[in-house]
Amino acid sequence: MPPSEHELRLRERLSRLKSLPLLGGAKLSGELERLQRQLERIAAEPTDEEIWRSVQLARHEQRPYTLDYAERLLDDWFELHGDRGLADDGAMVIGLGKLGGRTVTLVGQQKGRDIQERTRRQFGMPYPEGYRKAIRAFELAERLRTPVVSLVDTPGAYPGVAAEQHGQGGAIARSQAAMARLTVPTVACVIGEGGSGGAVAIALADRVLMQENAIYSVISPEGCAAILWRDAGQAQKAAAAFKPDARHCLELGVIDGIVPEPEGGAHTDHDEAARLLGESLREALDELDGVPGEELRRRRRARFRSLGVYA
Amino acid sequence: MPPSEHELRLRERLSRLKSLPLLGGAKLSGELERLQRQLERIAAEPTDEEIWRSVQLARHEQRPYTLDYAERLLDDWFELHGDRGLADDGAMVIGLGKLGGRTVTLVGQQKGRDIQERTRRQFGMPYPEGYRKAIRAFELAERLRTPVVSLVDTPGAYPGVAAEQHGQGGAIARSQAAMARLTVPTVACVIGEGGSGGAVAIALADRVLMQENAIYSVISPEGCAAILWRDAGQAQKAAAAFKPDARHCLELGVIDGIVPEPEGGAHTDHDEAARLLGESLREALDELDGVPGEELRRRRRARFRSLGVYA
Amino acid sequence: MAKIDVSIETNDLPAPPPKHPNTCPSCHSHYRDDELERSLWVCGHCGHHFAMRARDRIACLADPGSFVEEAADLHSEDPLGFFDLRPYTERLAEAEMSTGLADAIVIGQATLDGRQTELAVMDFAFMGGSMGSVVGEKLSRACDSAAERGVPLIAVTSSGGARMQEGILSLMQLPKTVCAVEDLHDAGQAMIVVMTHPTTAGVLASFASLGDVLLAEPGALIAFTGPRVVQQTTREKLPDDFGLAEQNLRFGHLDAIVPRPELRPTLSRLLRLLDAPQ
Amino acid sequence: MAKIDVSIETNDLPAPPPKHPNTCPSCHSHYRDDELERSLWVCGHCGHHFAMRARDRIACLADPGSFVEEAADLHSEDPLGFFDLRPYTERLAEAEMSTGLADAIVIGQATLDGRQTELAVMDFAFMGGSMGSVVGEKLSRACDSAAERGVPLIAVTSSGGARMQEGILSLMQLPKTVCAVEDLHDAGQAMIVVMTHPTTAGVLASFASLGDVLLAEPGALIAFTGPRVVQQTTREKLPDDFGLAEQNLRFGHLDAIVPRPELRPTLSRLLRLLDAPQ
Ligand SMILES: [Zn+2]
Ligand SMILES: [Zn+2]
Repeated sequence: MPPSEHELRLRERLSRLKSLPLLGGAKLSGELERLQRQLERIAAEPTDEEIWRSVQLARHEQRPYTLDYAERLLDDWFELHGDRGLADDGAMVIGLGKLGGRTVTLVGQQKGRDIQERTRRQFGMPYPEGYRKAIRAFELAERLRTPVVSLVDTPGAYPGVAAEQHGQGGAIARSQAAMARLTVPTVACVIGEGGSGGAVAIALADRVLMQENAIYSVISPEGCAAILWRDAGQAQKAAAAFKPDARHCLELGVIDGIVPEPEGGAHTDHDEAARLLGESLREALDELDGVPGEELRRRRRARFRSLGVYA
Repeated sequence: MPPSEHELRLRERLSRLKSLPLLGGAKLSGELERLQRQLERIAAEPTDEEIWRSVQLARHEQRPYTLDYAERLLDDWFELHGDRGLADDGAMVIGLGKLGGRTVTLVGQQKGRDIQERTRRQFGMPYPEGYRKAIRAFELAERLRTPVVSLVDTPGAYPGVAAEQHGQGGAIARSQAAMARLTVPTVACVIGEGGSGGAVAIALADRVLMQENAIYSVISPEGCAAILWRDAGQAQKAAAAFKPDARHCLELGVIDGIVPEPEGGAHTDHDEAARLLGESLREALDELDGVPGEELRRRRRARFRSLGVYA
Repeated sequence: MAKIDVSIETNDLPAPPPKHPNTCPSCHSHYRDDELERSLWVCGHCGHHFAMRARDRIACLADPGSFVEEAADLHSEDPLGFFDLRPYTERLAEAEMSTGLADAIVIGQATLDGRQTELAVMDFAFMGGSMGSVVGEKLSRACDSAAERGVPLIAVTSSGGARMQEGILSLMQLPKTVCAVEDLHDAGQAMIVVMTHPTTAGVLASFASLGDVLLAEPGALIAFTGPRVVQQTTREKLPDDFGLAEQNLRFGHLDAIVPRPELRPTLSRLLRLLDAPQ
Repeated sequence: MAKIDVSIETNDLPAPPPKHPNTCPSCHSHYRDDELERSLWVCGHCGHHFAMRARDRIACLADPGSFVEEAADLHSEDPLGFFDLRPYTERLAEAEMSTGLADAIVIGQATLDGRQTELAVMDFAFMGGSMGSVVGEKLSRACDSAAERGVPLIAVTSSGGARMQEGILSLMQLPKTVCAVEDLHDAGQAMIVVMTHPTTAGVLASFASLGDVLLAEPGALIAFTGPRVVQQTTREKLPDDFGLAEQNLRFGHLDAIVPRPELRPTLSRLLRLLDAPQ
């Protein structure tokens, strides 16, 4: 496979950095190192086994969740609650906090750690109420002029009778529309499972990142296998076919960058995973600093409108 | 009582019109006649009996309701449904139609004519879902750049367990806020009972009118009597004290004009009542024509922010 | 429960085909082709709305001779080299052969009772109306065409969801079409959506729900997650009209259910309303 | 049913006063004045939050000596010449005598942990915290003061609803305060609302619900229509926590319930968040 555009951009940036006198000191040399690492990762096409390992790590029971990151990354973290209509959906977390001195509005799906919390949070699958809660947070961010940080981690939107009656499809559509209207900087990162419409509902951002072992997909491997191979057991084969891993998403232009995880995966060291995530989020926000709101919105829409392959 | 400011303005306008050569022909002479009639009505302070008669006529079972006016006044009337979240509240009607060639978005409370319809429409008392339906209509009007016509006719917002759980207070507040943000022309008319928060929720308009026998009040006469006189039977006395009739509302600057009804009240002739209402609505919209949206909004807020009497 | 994907309903749809496509699945009345065409593919006996092909729909809505197709030659690529039981390219070729369409949507300019509009009509016969890159791109171009020409967009949907053979790119058609509709709205133009059976998953969770006016055909399944997956996942007892247009109307998600014979006059009325001088 | 007014809860509130204002209505513990003051008027035994006067609240929230009152001399007029069992003017005079306040709200500038803010604090002791022209005007001026100074507004609510003695003008305080908050928001400033017992009817249905962050004290009644009227009107069986802050949080209407001792640090944290350079 020829080097992707992204890889070419990275290589160019890398050589530019290398030829600069290292006045920036630590920051710049950190940047160098980071790019080098990222490049090495991208250079190699992941094998089917590596893809499947990502699927497993993305779902790992000890993987850090949105609130684990909020507590570690955000000073003065203050969780907000409720959709102002019907419920406070535990599968969707919103709140305010300071990321490196800058107040941001956080939106993220939230799984549970033990069985009780999992039930309360519907295994990270939001109801329409959850997406309305997210919309409220987007509108708050616009009013307060804070950037939005969105952490994606859901198997999908909740599939139930009440969820359908309360308008699951419309809520997901309107959550995306709310993001498409924002004039504040927005960064999304898939930190675990990016499952279909329920995930993209909060990922229509200026910068979309994925953690190294996160997955982002139109359907779960099991669902895909059940439909196309008529056998949910063929999940590994399905995953290899539709390639939900970060490197392929980057290749396809769906995401803008990969956030490194600690060796062995984010679950092995929550603090280090948070540190690495925080670095990437701050860097992404720094890049968006100073861009006028209308221009941010125009570019954001143009970015998503460019996605797709046809002839 | 000295002549009110409104009366003075009317008198001035009347004398100006009288001194004009009648080039405008029918329209102008109709205008003259209308002002003359309005002046006569205002000139006389209504008696306690007249106030009570308004209370009775405002609640008359044969009084025309929102849909009676929609069908008579709006060409191509098309009713829209639903709050896009939970329900389609029958006590709140929204839709599109043409008023004299101009597409408007209609929002109005709706009572029922027979017992079955009354139950279905909760006697014209909206749930929070009804106010969210209205908010959706306001947002649609803003998007389509159509003026809003709002017809107020409710004893009040629905007082029930589910209504509270679904956020009645917040829904009423946000409906007003949605109107306060609009940059399209808005006209509200109280066509029957303008009952408290449930009424004002859809009446934060550039022009607020009342039909001659409509009432607009912070509490029903019965409720007021029960609280202050500890006897709901003192309703007539309460009404005389807090003066919910159109003339007093005009006097206090709460409304901008009184829409005449057929002799004997709107219920005696729905077609004529609709004709008179349509004339006033069109006139109000004509006055707002050409005012830039931001300026409309600024004036609208300034108008409501000026209401109140203090020293 | 957390491991079951819920957003794609392709497997559920369509319902097992009746013995013959002209046999009403509801009352089993049988019709000749010309009978069905004359009745707008509505069962004269029970009112069942048969699926309607995109070109037939356009012929019913556009003034005769007024339709000018746009982007007719856009074809899907195969970005993932996707291969399940058969290669995606083979499935595409077969769908094109059997439907005469390049993909699951047809867009273009038209007039309806003399009023200019833009049409975007999906076709379930092309791979279950699934939304891949071409559907997303053509819907977006329809938005742009409507915006440039200053006319409303009428979108007729029929879709089982995203086209999973295009992997994550099919999911990206959700935000893509959402952005296109927002651009249309910012240009001051309206979108009327007509949801026909079935309108599910990714299409419902993106542009279809963002119409300024949302209409549906009677009996259409309109659900993010279809009944079979809901049942399998939650073991809940489903209401009789679960996910149908009628339930959606009751719960506030639709503006009106419009039987097919009334659709054209209804759209004509809405175009008059949207056309009026402000 | 249609004839029962539902929007004013003054009649329901406050609950019949206990034998002595310093006796906890919940667990009947009794406290000396200085004990209550030291515990921020929270029952040390059961956690019941006693009503708190506006000046005490301000003393608890504002940095010592920082509060500069605004519009202190605004007084209600009697636009209707209202007379029920007694003239409105007499009720006003009596309320002013007994509370030392000109009306049911106190507004002004203050700092909290050194951060500039605007405070608007209602006082239930003044005619049940009812909102008439003065409350509406002062709340609006607080919005303007916050906007002009570029600082957030903290509003502490406690109200039985609109002041019906001012008739329709009291109702007009709803849209009036809504417009004021919208102006504040357009000026880029935030409002934090602290709902205390009770926050009902007109105040809940206007500015109080429009806070960017909505906090409440434990056990506060927060309802548009209070339990007595709901019960009388609908004959429904009411849930145990009907209308309480706890129910409101569960149903998505509040951001957090904050016990009184944590209120100041919570507000301080929020001011830090709202203060940050963008
Ligand atoms: Zn049939
Ligand atoms: Zn106690």
